[in-house]
Amino acid sequence: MIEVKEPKRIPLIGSLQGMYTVFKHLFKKPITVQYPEEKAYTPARFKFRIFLSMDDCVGCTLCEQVCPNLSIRMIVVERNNPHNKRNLYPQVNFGTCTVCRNCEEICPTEAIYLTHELETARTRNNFFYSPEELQKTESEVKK
Amino acid sequence: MVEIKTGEVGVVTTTLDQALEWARSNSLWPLTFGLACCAIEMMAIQASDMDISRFGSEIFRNSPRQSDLMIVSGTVTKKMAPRVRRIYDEMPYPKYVIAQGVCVIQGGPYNQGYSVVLGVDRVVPVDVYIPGCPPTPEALTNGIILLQKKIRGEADR
Amino acid sequence: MNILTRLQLFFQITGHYASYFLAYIFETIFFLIFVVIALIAMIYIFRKYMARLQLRIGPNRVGKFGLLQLIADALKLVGKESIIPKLRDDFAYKAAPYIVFIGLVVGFVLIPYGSFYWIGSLTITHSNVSLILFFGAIAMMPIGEVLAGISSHNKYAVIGAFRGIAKDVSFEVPMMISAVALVMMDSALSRTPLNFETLVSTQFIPFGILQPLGLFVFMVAMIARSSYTPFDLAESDSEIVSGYSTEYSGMRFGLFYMGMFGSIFLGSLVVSLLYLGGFNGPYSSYAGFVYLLIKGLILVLISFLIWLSMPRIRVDRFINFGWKILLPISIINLIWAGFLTLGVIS
Amino acid sequence: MAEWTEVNFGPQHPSMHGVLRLRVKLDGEIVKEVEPIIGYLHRNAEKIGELQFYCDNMIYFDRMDYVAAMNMEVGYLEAAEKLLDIEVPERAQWIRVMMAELNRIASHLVWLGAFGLDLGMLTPFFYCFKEREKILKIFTEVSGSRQQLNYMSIGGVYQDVTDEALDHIRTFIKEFPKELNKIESLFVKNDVFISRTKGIGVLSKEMAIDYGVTGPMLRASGVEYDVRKAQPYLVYDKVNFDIPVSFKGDNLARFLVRVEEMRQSIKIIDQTVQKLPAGPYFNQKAKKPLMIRLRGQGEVYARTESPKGEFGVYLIGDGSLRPYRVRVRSPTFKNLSVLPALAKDQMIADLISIGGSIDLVFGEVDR
Amino acid sequence: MVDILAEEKTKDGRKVIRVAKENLIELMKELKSQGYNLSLTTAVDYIDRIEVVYHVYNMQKNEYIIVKTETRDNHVPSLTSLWNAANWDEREEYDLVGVIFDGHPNLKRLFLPEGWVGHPLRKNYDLSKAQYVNMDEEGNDYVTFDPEGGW
Repeated sequence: MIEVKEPKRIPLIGSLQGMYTVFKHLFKKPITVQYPEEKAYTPARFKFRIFLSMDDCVGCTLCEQVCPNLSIRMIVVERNNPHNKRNLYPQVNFGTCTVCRNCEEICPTEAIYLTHELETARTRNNFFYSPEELQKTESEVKK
Repeated sequence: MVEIKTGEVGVVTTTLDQALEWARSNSLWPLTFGLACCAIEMMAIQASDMDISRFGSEIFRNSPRQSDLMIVSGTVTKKMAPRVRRIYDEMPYPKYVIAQGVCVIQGGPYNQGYSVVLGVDRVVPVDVYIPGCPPTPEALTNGIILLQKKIRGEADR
Repeated sequence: MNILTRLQLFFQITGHYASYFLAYIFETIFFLIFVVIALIAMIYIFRKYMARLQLRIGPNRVGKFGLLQLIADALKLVGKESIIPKLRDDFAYKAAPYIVFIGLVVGFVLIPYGSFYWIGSLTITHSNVSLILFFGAIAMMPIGEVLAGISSHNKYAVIGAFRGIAKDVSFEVPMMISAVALVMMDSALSRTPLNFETLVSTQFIPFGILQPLGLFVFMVAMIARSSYTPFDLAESDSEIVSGYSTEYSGMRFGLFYMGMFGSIFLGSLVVSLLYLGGFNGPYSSYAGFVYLLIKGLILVLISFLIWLSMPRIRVDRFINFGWKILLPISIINLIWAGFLTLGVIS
Repeated sequence: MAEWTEVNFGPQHPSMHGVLRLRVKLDGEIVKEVEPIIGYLHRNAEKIGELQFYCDNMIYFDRMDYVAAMNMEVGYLEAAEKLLDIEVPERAQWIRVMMAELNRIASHLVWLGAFGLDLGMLTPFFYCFKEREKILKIFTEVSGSRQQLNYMSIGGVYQDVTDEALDHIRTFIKEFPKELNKIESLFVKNDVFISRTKGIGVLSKEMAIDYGVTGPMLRASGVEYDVRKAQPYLVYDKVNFDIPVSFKGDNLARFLVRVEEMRQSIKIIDQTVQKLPAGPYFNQKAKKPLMIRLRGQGEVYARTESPKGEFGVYLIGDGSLRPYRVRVRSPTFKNLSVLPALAKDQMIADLISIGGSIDLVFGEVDR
Repeated sequence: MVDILAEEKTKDGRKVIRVAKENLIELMKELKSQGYNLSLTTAVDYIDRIEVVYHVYNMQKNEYIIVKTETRDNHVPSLTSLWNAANWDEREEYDLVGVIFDGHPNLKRLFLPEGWVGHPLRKNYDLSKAQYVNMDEEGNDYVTFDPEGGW
């Protein structure tokens, strides 16, 4: 146990010291990263949007089960995939996805994964990504 | 004669409109209106790393009367929704709303519950939706840039 | 030779009366442009300076270095809907922002600006009692704030107005006493001690050095007048939303906003005039205005620094501070000024 | 009294830290009566918790105290792992302690900045967020998200800590104390700040215990009680740290206790970085598809020390895949209930500074 | 000495005291005199009965025990006379589970608006029936089942 005590200070001079401390920052370089032009360092593990590799998906529905907020629904897409006999692929509603990465964690074939694409803002409230769209990057989807 | 006159006036008004759109898009003063988790990220775009004042949104006004942009930052519960509506009504035109985070877009992780509004667009009209839980400051800034484009008529309305 | 006579000479071909008429109009226009540019520059400097102190960049997207940011803000405020509350006191509500702004402009009119290059004196008003007129003019501003608070039918605004009254009452008296000390010293040196210009030009040693206590009191009073932290009791962002201006929107709010920054600039100019020698300096007949501007700007930067690094004082403590600390200090300063004056006379 | 004016502070109010609404009766500037009205962020996490798998409940705990997600995860997992009989490997425990303490610093930094804003200090907020941003960088490096992390999972942690992240933590704990001293000096050397906090909102020891106040607020009132010491969980018994205590009980004491806690957290992180053992970071019993097949039986109550105070999770399992009842003891909920008693007969400005010193986070109060 | 129905241990080794609700206040008084403080009040709905669980702790002895009582008519005596900490907790449990704490000074809903139908943490609460909230001019909430009438 340590008892915290009020530090010593000299009236008025203390305030001036604080002002001087603030003033010193005038000569420091701003740490702002000018976002749209220059991107800040993003660690490799940073995750934001769900992607899907349809060739690897086996349609096991584990991601649908584990998703806490019912963002993932399995839909039928007619596609020639020998691993996926039932033709079930996840459709993601990114409007409810909390980026919890449980789907990536549980996926047995690592078909569903997340990347650090974050410019997903839209002017309409429609964030359903069909399995085909989940394979594309954001700029391709917007077209 | 009359037609020519209106034509000239029309030119003047369009340039005036453009000037106003330019001014509005570059001086979006957000309302200090934090609701939940996303409010902390909203504070983070104010902070030094992602300095929103570069885009002219420096001044977070406390009074809804003086602000242009309401960033709905966090879950809107049913008890809060009438208040959100009232705050929106208190803001003067032109006003813009950004829905930040998935709770605000479609109820997010709480969409199975009993006390969360499933999307703030049922309460107030929303201009830009930013998914993510919470969206990073980059994503939020991207949304604000999108809103600026929308005001200037560059993005689809 | 001052700016009015220069203009009158320029317009002389139109005849005597017409030339004076035109000269007055153009002087007014020039002056208003100066005030508006000064206010915009103030806000721009504040934003950039604040950003740099907080390790940010500040506005830089609109125009080069964000120079057009303030234009955009002003244009937006003009184009914005002005909501007027239903249960307002109509005349007071509408008049209040203009009272604040007019008080500010009249304050700017009354102070001397010194001379600049070949134009000569830039001073607009020459009055033997300009000091008294000036204090009268800036005393208008709090009236506007109080009217705004009371008339807008909002509880926060009323609390803000009450706080504003309490604040004003407690610092006006020490401010006036320290001004009296200045006049007292000046009365030994000149025959028109109530004139700003003589008050400044007789400062062979800046009064701030002779009366450091007076400088302190006056500076605190000027901070309190322009109501920023630590003395922004009437606005108190985090306590009573926006204080007296809570219900104002659009350009009416813009006037309050500009009034606040304008009074910071005005206060800094007045402090530098009264206590730091104003436009005095080498070659002051050519560069007096520049000296005044530089001194004023340094004081403005110090004011902003205080704003950014101090918390808000509590209202009862401020009243205590005003009556129990500032008032005795200003009276001591008055006595000290009396001794100095006696020394000068003898 | 008819003469008292009734004023509503909030739910949208600059210094209500979210959505607190205070119905205040004022006599001029004096606050005569305060009635907090909460529930504007009631997100029914306890009800949804009954509908979710044990592993999925994590994201709702992340969003309870949203500025200290790691501490919430630790609190939930303490209960869930006991209920599900899952052992946690040694390395995972050390990583959890490290992350929880980092998040404690981040949480206190947010509070420090917001407290400054409440009192009208604009600049310290930016310095606090600058430091917090560094911590969030570390979190992004280890977990992949900034704020709502979902980093820990039943039976360990989701991903191992990389050497790069450890390097960043080392540089952070080397540089942070200096920055903290600077930020602290901005506050405590300022006369106006002292006048706003010293002797304001004095919470006596008896009252604190009576209202169930915990955490830094309790320690500022002179009770040396910290769950990390009293009932060590994870590896808190293997690290060396002190509990800061003050006997004043006012706003300044709460401020100083929190600042000192940050220093102690740095001390703990330093030890965890040094002592971090090698080994598995995950219990294979709860890995991959098995994570949604965990069944719990019985009842468990686990207490942890979150930045706000004692965070308790009470889980009842009925043998199915989902918990039967989830109940959270949130510290801020209890700390807030003392506000009416503290703010009575104070001034409006003091009401704001007391409210700021409580450290309110509404995700946790309303859940 | 108070009549105790049973004493058991939970999974994590805490002592549980079961007591009839008539003897609850008496037992709590005794515990308070021994230096125990209330930490948490929980109500658990078991469809046929409601169990109210009190977590009490002692700082000096560093001891944590659980007191359980059960009720079939939703009525339990309030502990607000003993600890202020019980005040908001009991309001919350009244709000969400619907236990009526007799003797509570201000038993109103805490989280949900006044007029909300049902208690959501009951097991038979119907989540599919959405309720909507709106606000009148004075700022008071009212609840409707009409989706048009509120949000």
